[in-house]
Amino acid sequence: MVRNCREVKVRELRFLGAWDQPSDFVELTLENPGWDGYRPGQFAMLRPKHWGLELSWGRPFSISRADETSVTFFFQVVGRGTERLARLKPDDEVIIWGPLGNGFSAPPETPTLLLAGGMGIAPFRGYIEKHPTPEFLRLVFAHRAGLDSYPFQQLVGSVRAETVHEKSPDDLPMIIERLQDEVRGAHGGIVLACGPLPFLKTIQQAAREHQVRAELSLERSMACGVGACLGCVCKNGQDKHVQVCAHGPVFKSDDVHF
Amino acid sequence: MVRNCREVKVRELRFLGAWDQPSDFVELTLENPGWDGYRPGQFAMLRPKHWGLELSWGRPFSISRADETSVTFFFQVVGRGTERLARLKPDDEVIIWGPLGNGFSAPPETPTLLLAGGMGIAPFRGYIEKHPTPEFLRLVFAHRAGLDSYPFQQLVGSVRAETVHEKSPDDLPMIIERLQDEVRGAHGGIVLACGPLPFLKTIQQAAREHQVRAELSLERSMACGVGACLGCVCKNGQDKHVQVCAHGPVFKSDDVHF
Amino acid sequence: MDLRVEFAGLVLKNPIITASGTFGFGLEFANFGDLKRLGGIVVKGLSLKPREGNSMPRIVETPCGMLNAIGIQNPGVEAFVRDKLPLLPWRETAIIANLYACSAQEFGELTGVLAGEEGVAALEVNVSCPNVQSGGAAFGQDPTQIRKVTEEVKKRSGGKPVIVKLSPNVTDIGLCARAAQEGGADAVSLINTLLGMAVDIRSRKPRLANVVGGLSGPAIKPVALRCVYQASRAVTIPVIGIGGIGSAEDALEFILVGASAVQVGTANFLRPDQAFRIVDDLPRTMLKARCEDFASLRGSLVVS
Amino acid sequence: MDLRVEFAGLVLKNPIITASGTFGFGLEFANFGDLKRLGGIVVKGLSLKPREGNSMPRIVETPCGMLNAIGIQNPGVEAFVRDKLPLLPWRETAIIANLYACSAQEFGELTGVLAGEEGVAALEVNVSCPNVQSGGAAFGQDPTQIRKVTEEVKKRSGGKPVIVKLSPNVTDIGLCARAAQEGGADAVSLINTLLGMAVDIRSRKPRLANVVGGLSGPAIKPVALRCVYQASRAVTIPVIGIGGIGSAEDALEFILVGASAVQVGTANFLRPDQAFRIVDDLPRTMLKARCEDFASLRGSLVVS
Ligand SMILES: Cc1cc2nc3c(=O)[nH]c(=O)nc-3n(C[C@H](O)[C@H](O)[C@H](O)COP(=O)(O)OP(=O)(O)OC[C@H]3O[C@@H](n4cnc5c(N)ncnc54)[C@H](O)[C@@H]3O)c2cc1C
Ligand SMILES: Cc1cc2nc3c(=O)[nH]c(=O)nc-3n(C[C@H](O)[C@H](O)[C@H](O)COP(=O)(O)OP(=O)(O)OC[C@H]3O[C@@H](n4cnc5c(N)ncnc54)[C@H](O)[C@@H]3O)c2cc1C
Ligand SMILES: Cc1cc2nc3c(=O)[nH]c(=O)nc-3n(C[C@H](O)[C@H](O)[C@H](O)COP(=O)(O)O)c2cc1C
Ligand SMILES: Cc1cc2nc3c(=O)[nH]c(=O)nc-3n(C[C@H](O)[C@H](O)[C@H](O)COP(=O)(O)O)c2cc1C
Ligand code: FES
Ligand code: FES
Repeated sequence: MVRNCREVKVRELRFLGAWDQPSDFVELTLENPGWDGYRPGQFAMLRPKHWGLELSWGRPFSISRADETSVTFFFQVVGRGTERLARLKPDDEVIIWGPLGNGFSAPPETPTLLLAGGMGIAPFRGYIEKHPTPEFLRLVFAHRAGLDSYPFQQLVGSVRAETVHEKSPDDLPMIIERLQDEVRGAHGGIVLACGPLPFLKTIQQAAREHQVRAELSLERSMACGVGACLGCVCKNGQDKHVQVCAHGPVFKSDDVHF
Repeated sequence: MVRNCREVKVRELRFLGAWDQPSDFVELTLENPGWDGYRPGQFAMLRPKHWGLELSWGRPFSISRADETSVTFFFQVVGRGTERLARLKPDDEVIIWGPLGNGFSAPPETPTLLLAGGMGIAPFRGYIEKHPTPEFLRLVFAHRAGLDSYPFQQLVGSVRAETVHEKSPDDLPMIIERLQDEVRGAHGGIVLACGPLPFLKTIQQAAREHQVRAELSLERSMACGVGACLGCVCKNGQDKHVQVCAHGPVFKSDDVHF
Repeated sequence: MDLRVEFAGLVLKNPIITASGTFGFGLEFANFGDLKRLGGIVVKGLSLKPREGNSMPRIVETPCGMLNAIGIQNPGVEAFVRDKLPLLPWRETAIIANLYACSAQEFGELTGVLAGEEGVAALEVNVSCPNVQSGGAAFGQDPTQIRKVTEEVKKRSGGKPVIVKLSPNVTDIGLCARAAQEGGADAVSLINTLLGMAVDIRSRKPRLANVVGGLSGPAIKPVALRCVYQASRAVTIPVIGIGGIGSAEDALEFILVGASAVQVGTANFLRPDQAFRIVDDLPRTMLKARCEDFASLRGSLVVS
Repeated sequence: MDLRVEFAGLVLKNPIITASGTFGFGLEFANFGDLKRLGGIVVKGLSLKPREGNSMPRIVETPCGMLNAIGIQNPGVEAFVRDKLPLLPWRETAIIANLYACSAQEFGELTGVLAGEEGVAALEVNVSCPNVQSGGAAFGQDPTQIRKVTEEVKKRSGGKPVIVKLSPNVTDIGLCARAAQEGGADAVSLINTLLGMAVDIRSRKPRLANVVGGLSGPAIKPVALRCVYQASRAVTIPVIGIGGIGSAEDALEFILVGASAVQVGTANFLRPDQAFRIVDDLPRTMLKARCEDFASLRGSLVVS
């Protein structure tokens, strides 16, 4: 799989829902720059062509799915870049480089628990689609906005899926407990997790405690996305700084020192 | 007439033509922020609301016409600001402050020669519409792009109008001569001119030579548009710096020292 | 919410002051907002005699900023006192005079003209004139000169607060701030513009007739914030933050690193009512930042 | 069109060099363009021993720019020579090592390791380490230190061109450039980043773990252009322009004010093929600017 940087056109931009206005949830479909062979968990850097110079960096997003003609992302509007991305229109041009990073393991015939928190569900859509033995997968999805805001319905049917709704901060202890239980129950298989930092920390701790094999997808502010700027590092198991974009974004749970 | 700063919506954006690609000619109509009492020759500063911080200034444009519900501008795409303006869509919001500056004289029952060069035709549309005695007006329009690119056809009918087409730089001496002749012929009346700097200089010289009353509308890069930054000055008759935005943009021909 | 701030003998309605040279004499903006709502207005730089300023072009837009080389065009201090000051709402809003001169003595004379003016709340000393004696470097780049000029102005200020406006074009901003404090300044304000330049490859000419000019706007905000942080730690007198401030959030950032008030400059060109909008946004932004008052926010940056 | 430039004993295919710290070890970009098409590559700052760099967060986006406080994370000079250099197209493209040390002696040792390496075309000396002896100011802010470090590196460079990279955080950039020249530098490159800062009003914390960081990107281009202009007039050795360069037009602007070549830094983050695109755009942009070759453009700014 060769990485590249291409200018491609927007095919579709769909607003899925809104939560905590103006925090919109958006599905963005672009022409595929030849990435259908990507590995789920990999990501791309996006930068609309007409962005001027105000934003110095592209923005990293998980590749949610890809086929021969298109590649799809899901994102939430949280700041300057995603606000501008949400104003894209069909046929606008976007500069896109990738596929970047390593991606999740996909061992066939292995009980695999997918733990998604919020927008962390994005990479699992393609993961499920591409998995050789999807019947071994199970997804638990923790979310705050309504289910319609996420690419969730598309997954139901192709995989066993359950949801946990965090309606208020009071639900947090319940969710943490659920995650711990789920990880414990995954013993012997593998856990793949993508979500906010506290979510990942909970899973890491549970995986360590119950000796469960787990992989965590990390997020960082990224400038280059290709391992060059050293702005996105985390500490690995040996307490050394490694680039999340190039050595991750997926790390073996034991190999990240939060 | 009270000046103000308002956020108004785009009603329409029309591409009139293109010349020297990608130099598009654009007609932009906005909701009127209560300016139908403006004086032709006055201008406004425009800044689309979703512009970020990359461009530090709004952009000045002559008010081309205004009625109770809308205000119209004509502009050519020449740089970063106009490129972005040309991407506006209906219902986009624009911050607009004005009407700024002084405007042209409009003495009734006075033979009045309007000399427009290129986009310099913009203010004359409203001038002609608002003039108390339009039968005293005559317009000579020097242009390089096709006539369709300008708001010219809209004027024909309401006023005597002639055009001079500069097809190549070779035509320049012919145009200069024509302008000189026109100014000479306007003796006893008044000449109002809007266009590029060499155009205005020719007219100023001819007006001086033939002692014709003339008014020139000047252009400058503008940061504030309200007389505060002192970035847009020209030299007046006494060789003193005065702000084009606040003391102009229209100056008595004798009162500008180029 | 109480937005008042008090420092250096000034009491301001709120910490939002418009910066010199970007808000004219205030009156240019009266159509776009109520001047009385501003914490203060620093007027365009004033010199003893009227000045025509530099030749055109004088301004260039740059990425997230601008360069200016206006050259302190102004009608002279006497015309200001006579024609502008009486029209300003000086009883309700602090009108701060910005002084421009090219020698300590000239600064002294200028101060003398303003010291007795009831309508002037404070004097801001702009030390950016290139000093011919010291080889072209501005006063503001030499701590010894900063101190001397401050002493001179302070001596003749008739008790009005003296604010020394510092240049960021120096190796050690803390030294400059200390020099102002030692000279008796009641406050320092910073930053003035960064020295910059723009050229046109087609004409092969500088884009400013003056060749070099001052860079301002959001582009310089990170530099300004660092300078204000460093200056706040170097002196005990109050610090006024300036540089790229365009929102209430920006203002709070400067207060967080140590500023007692802030000035809004280039952001006045984003739209002419921007300074008023920043005042309006303050309470909401403070709530979002869980900040109850400016006194507790000021300098509360947590550095581990 | 002949895009070659020659200076300081270097012959480059074209004047476009990628800047240290923004282009990794070059290899990270091999997927996005042919490294051999670049005029040169300055690799990430190298120290004698491997360095882990600063804590996270290390980067912040700012208006038209960014702050970084990476802290020269690098695998050490020996790992570079062993693992990276052999993979780079050093026969076709000038590979320039960027040296980071905190004393003249350390710089000397570092130079010793690289002096014999055929694959290294030149040495760029980064003097931005805060000098503990002189109270926290960096070497690069003190002309005496600049000269001393330059002499030390030059002594051990085995004839390789020595480029001293200057910091803009000084009162007089000309003095610093002259100090490098007096120390024997073959060229100076500038500017390194401007010292800046960003804070978060919600957490009340700095946005960089290191509190302060270096500002780069289009925001600083006007300052960089001014510094390159001033340095070019202060020294007779060649000058390499750096700071906010993101297009072929930007590159020509720096050459116009006196640069012999330029470095592209933060613009590599706009898109990973940006440096290659700039090389591609050069001929067209030169035509538009009616510029036949770099020799006639260099320093040809018309100042009346
Ligand atoms: C490998 C990777 C994959 C990602 N995949 C997705 C995805 O599929 N869908 C999605 O919605 N988001 C995803 N993100 C997060 C996404 O990159 C950020 O939300 C986005 O960059 C924010 O840009 P902005 O300009 O809108 O926000 P900014 O204006 O830059 O920042 C706004 C706020 O968001 C926070 N923020 C900024 N960048 C990040 C970041 N990288 N991670 C977490 N918080 C951040 C800031 O701290 C700030 O509070 C991913 C991030 C990484 C590193
Ligand atoms: C009072 C006034 C009324 C105007 N009315 C109109 C109008 O009705 N229609 C119209 O098309 N234009 C008009 N202009 C000119 C218009 O303001 C500029 O074309 C516009 O600001 C360019 O913005 P930009 O960001 O696209 O160009 P920039 O990127 O800022 O500059 C691109 C190029 O345009 C030149 N330029 C920039 N600003 C000006 C300027 N103000 N005048 C001349 N050249 C400039 C620059 O030197 C540069 O070469 C008017 C200007 C003034 C001062
Ligand atoms: C057009 C313009 C004119 C200025 N004139 C003056 C002046 O006369 N006196 C002064 O002390 N500062 C002057 N300044 C500097 C500003 O007051 C302010 O210090 C600087 O612009 C940084 O703030 P900003 O980034 O918010 O603009 C001027 C700035 C601009 C942009
Ligand atoms: C992320 C990052 C890392 C950098 N690392 C180094 C470095 O290791 N050594 C060095 O001399 N300069 C370093 N720099 C400075 C750049 O080489 C360059 O001088 C500066 O960024 C200005 O150029 P620009 O505006 O084009 O980025 C770094 C800059 C950035 C943005
Ligand atoms: S984003 Fe640059 S190294 Fe990861
Ligand atoms: S544009 Fe500011 S004074 Fe005219």
